[in-house]
Amino acid sequence: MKKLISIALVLVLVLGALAGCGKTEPGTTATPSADTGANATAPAAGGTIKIGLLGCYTGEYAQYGLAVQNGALMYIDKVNAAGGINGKQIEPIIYDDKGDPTEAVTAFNRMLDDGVTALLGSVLSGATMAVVPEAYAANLPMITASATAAGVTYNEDEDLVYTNMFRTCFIDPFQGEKMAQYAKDILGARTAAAITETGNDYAVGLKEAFVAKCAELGIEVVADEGYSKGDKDFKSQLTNINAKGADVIFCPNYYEDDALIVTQARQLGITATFMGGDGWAKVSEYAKAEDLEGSVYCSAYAPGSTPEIKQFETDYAAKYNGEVPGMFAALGYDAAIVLLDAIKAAESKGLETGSDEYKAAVIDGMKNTSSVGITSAYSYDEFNNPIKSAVIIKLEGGKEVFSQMF
Amino acid sequence: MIKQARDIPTPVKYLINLALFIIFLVVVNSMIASKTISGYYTKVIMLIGINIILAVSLNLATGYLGQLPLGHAGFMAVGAYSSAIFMKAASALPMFIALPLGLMIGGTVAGIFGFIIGIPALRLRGDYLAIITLGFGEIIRVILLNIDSVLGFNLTYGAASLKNIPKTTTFLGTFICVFIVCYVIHTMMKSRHGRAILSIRENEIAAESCGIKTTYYKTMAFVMSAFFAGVAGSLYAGYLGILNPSNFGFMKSIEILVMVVLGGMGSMIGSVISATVLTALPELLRAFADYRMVAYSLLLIAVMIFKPSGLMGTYDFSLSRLLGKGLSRLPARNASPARKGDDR
Amino acid sequence: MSTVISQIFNGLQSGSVYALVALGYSMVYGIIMLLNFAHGDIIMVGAYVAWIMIAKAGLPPAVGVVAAVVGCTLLGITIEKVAYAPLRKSPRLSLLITAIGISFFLENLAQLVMGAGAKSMPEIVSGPGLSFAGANISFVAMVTIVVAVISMVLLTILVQRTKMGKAMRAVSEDMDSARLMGISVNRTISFTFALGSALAGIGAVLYSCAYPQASPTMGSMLGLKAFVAAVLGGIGSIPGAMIGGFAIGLLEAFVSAVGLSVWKEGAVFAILILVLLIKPTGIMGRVITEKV
Amino acid sequence: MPRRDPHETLIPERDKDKTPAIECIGLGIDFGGLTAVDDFNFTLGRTEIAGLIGPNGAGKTTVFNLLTKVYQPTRGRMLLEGRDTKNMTTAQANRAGIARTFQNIRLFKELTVLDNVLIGLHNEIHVNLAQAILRLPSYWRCERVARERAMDLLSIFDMTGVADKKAGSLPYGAQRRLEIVRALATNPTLLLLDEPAAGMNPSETSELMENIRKIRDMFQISILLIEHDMNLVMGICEGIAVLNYGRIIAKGTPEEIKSDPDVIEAYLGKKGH
Repeated sequence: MKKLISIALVLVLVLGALAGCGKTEPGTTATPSADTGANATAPAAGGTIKIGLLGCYTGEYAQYGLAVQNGALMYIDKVNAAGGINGKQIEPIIYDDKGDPTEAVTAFNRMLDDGVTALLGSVLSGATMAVVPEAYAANLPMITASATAAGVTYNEDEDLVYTNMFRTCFIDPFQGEKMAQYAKDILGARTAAAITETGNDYAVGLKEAFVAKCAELGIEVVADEGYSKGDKDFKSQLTNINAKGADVIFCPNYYEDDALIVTQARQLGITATFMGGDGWAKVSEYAKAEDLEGSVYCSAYAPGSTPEIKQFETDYAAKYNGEVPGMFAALGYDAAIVLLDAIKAAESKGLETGSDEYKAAVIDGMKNTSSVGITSAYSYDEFNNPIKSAVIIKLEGGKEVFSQMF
Repeated sequence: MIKQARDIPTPVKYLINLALFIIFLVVVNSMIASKTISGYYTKVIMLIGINIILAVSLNLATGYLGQLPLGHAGFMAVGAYSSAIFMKAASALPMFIALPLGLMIGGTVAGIFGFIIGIPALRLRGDYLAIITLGFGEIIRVILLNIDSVLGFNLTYGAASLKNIPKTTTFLGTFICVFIVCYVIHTMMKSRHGRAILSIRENEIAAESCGIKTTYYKTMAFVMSAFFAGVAGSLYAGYLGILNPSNFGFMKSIEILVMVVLGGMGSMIGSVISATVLTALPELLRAFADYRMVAYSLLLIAVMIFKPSGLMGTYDFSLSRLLGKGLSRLPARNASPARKGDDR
Repeated sequence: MSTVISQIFNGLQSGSVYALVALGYSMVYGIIMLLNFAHGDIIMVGAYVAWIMIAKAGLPPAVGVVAAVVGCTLLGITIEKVAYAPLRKSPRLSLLITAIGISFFLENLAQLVMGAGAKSMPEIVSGPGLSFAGANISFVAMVTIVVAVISMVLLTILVQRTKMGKAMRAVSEDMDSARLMGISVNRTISFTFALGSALAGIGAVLYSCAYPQASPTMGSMLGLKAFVAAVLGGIGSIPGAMIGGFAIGLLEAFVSAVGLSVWKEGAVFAILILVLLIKPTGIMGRVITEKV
Repeated sequence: MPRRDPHETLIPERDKDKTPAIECIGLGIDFGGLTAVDDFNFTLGRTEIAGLIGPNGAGKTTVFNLLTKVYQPTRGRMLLEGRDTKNMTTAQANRAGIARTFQNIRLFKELTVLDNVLIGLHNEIHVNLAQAILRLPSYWRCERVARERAMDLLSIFDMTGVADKKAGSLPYGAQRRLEIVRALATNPTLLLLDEPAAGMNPSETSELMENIRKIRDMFQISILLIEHDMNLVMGICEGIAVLNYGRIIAKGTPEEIKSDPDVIEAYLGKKGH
């Protein structure tokens, strides 16, 4: 009897597996999740250009992944609605990697099987860095909207630039250095402290660049505190910082933690100015206005600062149930612009879609891009990192307000 | 007489198993080489192999020894990092030396950690052992994250990930390891050493009173389990090319445990099947990714309530027995009783 | 000096939450020898309940607080009835894995239903902070410590003085004998879960006051640390859980205070290992020997 | 209390010239202030069958646990064939020649009957890990010999037919017999049986009595048994020690014990109350 049950259970599992298999036969691409709102676009007579969208669309970091996806799909849909590129529709092939490098690699290989021409992704640096070497080997054009680690485009061990890899976001060191410079030039800080999540490569990357730049600028870093993922109590670290008395506190983590840190710091009577990186976006929803007042962070996106951005915000809200786009959505949109512009260039050369020369042409197109995104105009340096200036956002009256370009 | 007929050393059986395995390797490998099996499927198959080693090695400690270590991912991490650091440094060595050496280093370092952790941990029983291994697993992760700041030079690169590890793991390498690990565990379990390990699971006091050095065998099984987890970690490092401590947390340990439990604690074939299914299933069910983890946990609870022994129980599968039934009249291996009727 | 006092209060505040959560672990372990891995996630559910009531439905904070405690209690009883009760005669390993499964399930369900990002919790209590020997102690910190201590005192009275408390102690001493003495074992176990989960509910509210966010994974690290606290104090012992909770809170504060905040988590687990090796039964735990 | 000469009792004439199988001198153990066994002086000769009786809670099983080193004695010494067993573990005591069965049966329930016996033969099989994994001829040879020996041992109790059954699936009496076989497989010089007849019917019990004698004669070992079935105890034991409140209150032949007033009091309670 028991044996029968177990056999039945095994059968169910296997059948489930087979059923899943049938659903994802090559040729039928994964359907975008319902909330992305990417309405299936009718394939035009001219065929399609397949673009992979890879990122953490479920799991702990899904909010970032989905924002990038929404932004990118918005532009892709716009291009498709306008007749596609060279009469060809763009077909997004969307796979989730949950932010896990292992899943990213398998999903990426699945995309290769599906015959993608280019890849927009992944979202987190770890997952992206796992995919890049394989994409480089296949010379597949790749652009990320949010993977900020320096190692994404550059292999320091072999002094090798991944020539196929581009991004629309800043790199970690850039933001850290910018904020150190800002602390010196604008805030006139003489001492600084830092508090970072030690397990988070993004936070650590920003912090290290900040600390190094501070040393260069003559700002004394009096405290360098860390915490672990999942920590909610930072008062012990903040008490230390308070005892050392820093002018500015660099806090380059994700906004949920940053909000708690600022709130607890104010409870302890710390009055220093808080500074952060682009992970701060949306922080105003998580902490009280008076606690945040005067804090600054650098970002690639200043909400409502230009007519283009205002248009983007309106369109985005119309498409996604009134949601307000953040930096990730904007950069996703920009990444799609840069990538599709390069594809346009390749198409105009009359190359066969998806061929190796075609992909090389797309990469070439991105390298020499002159695309103008909503956050900035793009051009790339020798490491394929975008040359653009940072936006400084200031917290004023509980609002995240564009302060200046820096 | 029946017994003897069954237990005659039959090198033939081993040769058949080996031949079948080699055929499997050659066929799949040539399919991969000819792109009949695409890069994607190759990756999934390699992951399945790595997960099989992880599940089978944990099964040694959980299913056979009857302990519940919750820090298996820690051993995997130690193996992965040590082998990755070696492989990066040893790029000058020819591959046929560097690769096996890297695997051995990964396994050995993990085994040493298993020994260091096992000696104190195995003094405790049941829940306490689970807790202490959980603690050790987390400490390993914290150390990997922060060791560079203590040492003052870059070893693990902490949160920034250990990158650009030579991607040496191939289908062939993975499955040769799978075969060796399964073979070693299988043959050990069918010897006095294996029986001693099982007796500890069944009743430690009785085992002790049968003259079995329980501490010795517990440590041995634990170290072996850690060693193979380290080998799996090494393969994983060479598979992915990038390592981050956060990928080896408590959750990873639980993931491996789920494979073992669903397969049936104490059943190697159960571990192999569930590692295969649980690796392939999420890939196949990409469309339902949202519900995947919820379904996972419900499955785990349901199995525990309705079939606590796992899908395969403690049933162990023997290829040659299957062969014996189907193809030839070879006597079955000793895993299950031979009935009188079979003994013609 | 003021820094030292601040750090002590920091430790006491987080320690009192750990202690409340550790009590739940300890009581459940005492009665059915189960490491209820899902306990931390009950807190997470409690926090979401409070968030839905206060932020979504716009009800007054007091309603949210009550709802969180009641919600946690009901959830605890349900989990016991659905998942643990059928396994009472099974090996402990099965029970433990089921608990892990429940924990997994609650976390993933929350992620699915509520989304991965954190929800911002509106203020539940507010008041003036206290300045003490140059150290700032926030109102929330004081409330947290006071409420936690009161809860623990009430719990101790409940367990020591009431009939149900006696039944709990009897069942944890010897389930079969207790049954023979006419104690309803099932009811007692349910009551224990209800009590432990209610404490988790209080813990959830205090946690939400101090750290005003609800996220799907908030319970896992909290649970793990509270669990370490329970083991440190002696799992199964109520005063032990309190001592352990405060000890872990203070340990974390002092590890950070000496500038080793990076190693805080490592220190907690190192303490766990040391305790298990030196005195596996913890500070207040009883020795349970196997009868041969 | 004057120390008695441990040699004076319970050692048959025929064994006087040999080292006793076991010799306990003032053995005692406390559990957290509670004295469970005290001043346990006991000597058992070679090939002797002796009984340890006493009311429930008298400390009989504790004595077994002391003899098998499950507990380390708080005081006193214990000599096994003249060797001091100080600091020995249970496993070492077993290898030194003590095997036992358990009051609450402790078989390896999920394993086959044959495997249970093979585990008893653990230290009789001389195969190292490498030989086992590489499946060298020595492995096959040793395994074959061990299996043959296990079947021989099972045949004592006529259990060869159930060799492939799970131990846990056997009826109660058969489980008790299997425990004895497993203990014998460890090649002991002293066999401790903890209530071997518990739960057996009279015919099974008398069969067991026969078998205990048979075992002693076949293996030339000493046997010490705890038993409540007085027919069995009086029927096969050559010497009996009576334990009450952790102390030996009487020692002697079955006849002497039957008429000992202390023993009668311990079993029936003090008269005149």
